[in-house]
Amino acid sequence: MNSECCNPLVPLPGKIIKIVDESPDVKTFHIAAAEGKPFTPLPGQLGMLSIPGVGEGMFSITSQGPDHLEMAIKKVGVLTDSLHDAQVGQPIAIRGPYGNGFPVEKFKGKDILFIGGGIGLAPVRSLIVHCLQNRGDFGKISILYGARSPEELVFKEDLFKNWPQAKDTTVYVTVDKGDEQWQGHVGFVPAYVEEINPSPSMVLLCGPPVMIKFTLETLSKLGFSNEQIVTTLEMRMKCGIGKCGRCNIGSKFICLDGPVFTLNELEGLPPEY
Amino acid sequence: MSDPSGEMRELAKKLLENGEVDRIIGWEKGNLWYQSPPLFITRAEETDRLVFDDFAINSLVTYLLDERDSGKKTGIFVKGCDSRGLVRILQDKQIARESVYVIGLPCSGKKDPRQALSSGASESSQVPPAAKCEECLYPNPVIYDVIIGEAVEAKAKGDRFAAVKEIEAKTADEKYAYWTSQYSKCLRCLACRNVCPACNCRECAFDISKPRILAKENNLSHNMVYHLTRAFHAAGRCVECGECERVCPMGIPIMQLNKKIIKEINDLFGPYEAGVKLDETPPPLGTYQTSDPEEFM
Amino acid sequence: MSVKSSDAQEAWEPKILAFCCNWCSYAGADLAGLNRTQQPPNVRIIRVPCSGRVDPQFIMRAFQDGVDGVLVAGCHPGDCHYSTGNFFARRRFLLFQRIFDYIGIDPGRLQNRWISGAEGDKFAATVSKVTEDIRALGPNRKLRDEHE
Amino acid sequence: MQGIAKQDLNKVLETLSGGGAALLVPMEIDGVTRFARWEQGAKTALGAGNTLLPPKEALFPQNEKVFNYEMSNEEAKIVPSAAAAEETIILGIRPCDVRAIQALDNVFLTKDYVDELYKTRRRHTLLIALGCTQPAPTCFCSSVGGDPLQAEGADIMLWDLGETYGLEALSDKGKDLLKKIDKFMSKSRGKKPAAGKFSLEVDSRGIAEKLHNMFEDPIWDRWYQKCLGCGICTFICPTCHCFDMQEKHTGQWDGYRYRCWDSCMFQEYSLMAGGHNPRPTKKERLRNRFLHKLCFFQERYGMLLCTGCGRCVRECPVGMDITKFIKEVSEVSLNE
Repeated sequence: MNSECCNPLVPLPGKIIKIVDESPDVKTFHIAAAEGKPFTPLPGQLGMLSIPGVGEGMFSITSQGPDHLEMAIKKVGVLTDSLHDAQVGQPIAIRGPYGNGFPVEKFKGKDILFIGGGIGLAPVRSLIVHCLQNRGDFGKISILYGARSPEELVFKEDLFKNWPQAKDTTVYVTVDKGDEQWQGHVGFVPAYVEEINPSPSMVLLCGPPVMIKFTLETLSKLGFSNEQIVTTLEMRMKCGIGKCGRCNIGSKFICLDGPVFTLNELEGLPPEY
Repeated sequence: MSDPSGEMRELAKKLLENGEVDRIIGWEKGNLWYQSPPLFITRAEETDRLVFDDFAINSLVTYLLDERDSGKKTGIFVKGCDSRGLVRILQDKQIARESVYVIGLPCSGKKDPRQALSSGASESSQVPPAAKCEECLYPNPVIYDVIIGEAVEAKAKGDRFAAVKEIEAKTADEKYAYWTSQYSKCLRCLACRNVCPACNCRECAFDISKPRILAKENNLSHNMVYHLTRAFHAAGRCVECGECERVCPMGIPIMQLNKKIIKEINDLFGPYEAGVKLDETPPPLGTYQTSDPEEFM
Repeated sequence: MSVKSSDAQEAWEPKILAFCCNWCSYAGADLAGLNRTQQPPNVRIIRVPCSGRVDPQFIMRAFQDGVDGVLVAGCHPGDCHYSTGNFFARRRFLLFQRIFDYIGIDPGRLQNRWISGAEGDKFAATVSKVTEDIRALGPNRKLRDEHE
Repeated sequence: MQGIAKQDLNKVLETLSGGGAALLVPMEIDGVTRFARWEQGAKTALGAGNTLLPPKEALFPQNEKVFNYEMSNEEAKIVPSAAAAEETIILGIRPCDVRAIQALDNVFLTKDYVDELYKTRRRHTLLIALGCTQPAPTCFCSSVGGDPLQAEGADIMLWDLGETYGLEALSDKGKDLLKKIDKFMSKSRGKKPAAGKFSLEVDSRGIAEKLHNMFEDPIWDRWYQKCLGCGICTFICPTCHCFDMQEKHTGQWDGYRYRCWDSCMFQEYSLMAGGHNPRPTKKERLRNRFLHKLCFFQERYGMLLCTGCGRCVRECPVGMDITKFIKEVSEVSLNE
């Protein structure tokens, strides 16, 4: 929480201390406040990043270091355009953490299947990183990630170097459309899930709404129960603290009661996301 | 004026039954006696809800924009002023002429529900005619496939631009004080834009966030730029249906700016009546004459 | 571009924004510069492809952000590089001046002039005249976005 | 019950606004009835039923600066805006608007985060409610659990007894305030007037539970088409609390972030940067507004978000009538 000032809508000043190009339209920004890490988020929690004078947006915190936060951001709008034009050292403002984060207890001791689509891998990665840092607490890990094309794959270093070497961790990467250099799997995520026919006890899923819809169908076909599936959603957000009224699905505010829901909870809400 | 609702229901029923239209837009009685809100029907048996009483004042033509890509054919009832709005939308090529079956209704003037409430009347005869109907120039529809009822005498009396001239006669500071006191009331609810047949863009400039041409902040400066910009976009295209001023919850005299623009365009570029003839001549600001007045040499 | 109101204490200098069409009036401005003709420094020029490109939105935004006068300069009717841009502009600004007058803003604050690429002197003369006109009208407070 | 003579009203208002308190009373300004600061000689509109613009403005203004910023190459300097802490008395507020403020209190003051700007204003605001003896044709507070003559949550309750105003303190702050105008008060034999008859009445019991299962019901297809998608209903509603956050430049490097009212009926309300909009057409938006008023808010805060003030019924240009909607919902038979 922002300590010295009491209005939750007022952010902390900070800076971009590092920028990593993940793909032509995704960059990972390392954010630090004046006195180090702005706050310590749980896996799956969000932060409101803004460039004063340009705009403010809610982004997942994909990972963190001792004195910085990392946010992977796709170039889609007014604020993200400015962020992608920004240099290292760009002053920003940040507030958070927001959202309920992943139910880590539910994943403890279980075999886990992480499914990510496009930029949806960013929030999922925050739990993958947590699991690999506390490897003993978790069972077998399989990571299935899909992007539209090979150049749009994000966190390539993790996907092809770090994660495959981790203990009991298998990584499946697919693209909707390959190119000459691409030797890996080609196909949509839902089809690839069916192909590898996984049998873990917990699934964490995040991606564009259409991918979530079809993957959920595949998972139920493969016999997964609602309790085993957890997803994190995206809605337009302005306040981040459950007041401005716009990120609701039914009576739940995604910024406060979400963005993470088990499939059970999600099915109790109106299908409007 | 005899009540045409019987013929309206019969015609609507026939159109729906023989599948000539997919839906009908008209008016129905509302929950309160002074309300006749818009009605959308797709089934023949619902046509007996159609009415055309004193409070059927809403213009229905802007609803055609909501389904402009649906390929549906709509049967729509239009009064004189509404029909000019329809010509506006057709001339701007927002919908195809064959996607509409137009049923014209000559109109001898309607009454505004809010006036009915504020005047404390208990029945329609005690309610004064709506302001926009007092200045009506085109009571008979200018475009229709069929007409129900006989033509009606236009009852606009007096000088159409009387109120405009009153404002013109003020000093600059008086004019600015008048308009700023009006525009500072604006809530930015956008009702005047959403009801205007001339505001038929697919994506309105005010809704675009990149570039954000108008701040969402409600202050006098932005409110004035909103109203001036909207009036300018409608310049030469406004059909004087008066709906913007009627729906404004704050009573801002929006038409007094639109009428001023019409007066100036008639004076500068020759008389022009928007939305009266469905032809190819572009509205005044969409064309030019080499002989236009010259003040910039 | 925005101007601070703090400099109102010193002797007030009119701030004028000029939209100059690339093919004629901007060339005229260049020529005025080349000929070293003297003109007041109060005008800031924005180059536009054609006077027809100037949107009323730009002009209102200028007045919102503290400009005291706007000049829109374009090619003489018939000379337009796009053949008809200035004809549309002529109608637009004839109407716009009358709307400003109707709202209570002195139409003198919005001036238009046709200046060809060869009329460097006319450009300088126009700038001087507009500057004097606006100086006579004084600082503009109307339509101003008072955000303090 | 105590009373104040009506002809002493001006003196009472004079005393209340003494000591620098901002006394807001219903007034008609440029044809619009709203709550505005009372000054000596100002004409009040106490007898005119509820105002067009609700007193919500006083606690949740249409624009409000959140913080000023000053950017430089090195840092973003952020200066939070201090909330207005001016003593405010809202006199003549109707019971439906007092209930609406309780709804706003739920939103801004509870559930993990407190909105400081709202809280500061709310703490310095006293509510002197005026009971309604004759409900307007569009009023329906009794249909949504409201009482036209009793404003639970107000500091002082007033009733128009003809020649005098009967009054009663409902809170400690109310009692203290009454001491200030003690010299105008007299023992009054009058008793609380009987409530007038409502011309608009519907049965809204169980509406939230029923609507919870009607998300896919065809009722929505019958209701949304006539909506214009404008913001009248939300901007004059006393309980609507949605806001947008926007940036404003005051210079090349400095400016402020402000929040301003926003309407869920606007097209860009939930439009996301990538182009996805969970509520793309008027149908989803109207459904979301009615459900928020009559179902979601009840599920989240335990009270309806409609207090029956009737403003939207009165001002909607296309006669969108929430009471007719409540009636139609009660007639729908859910065949589970």
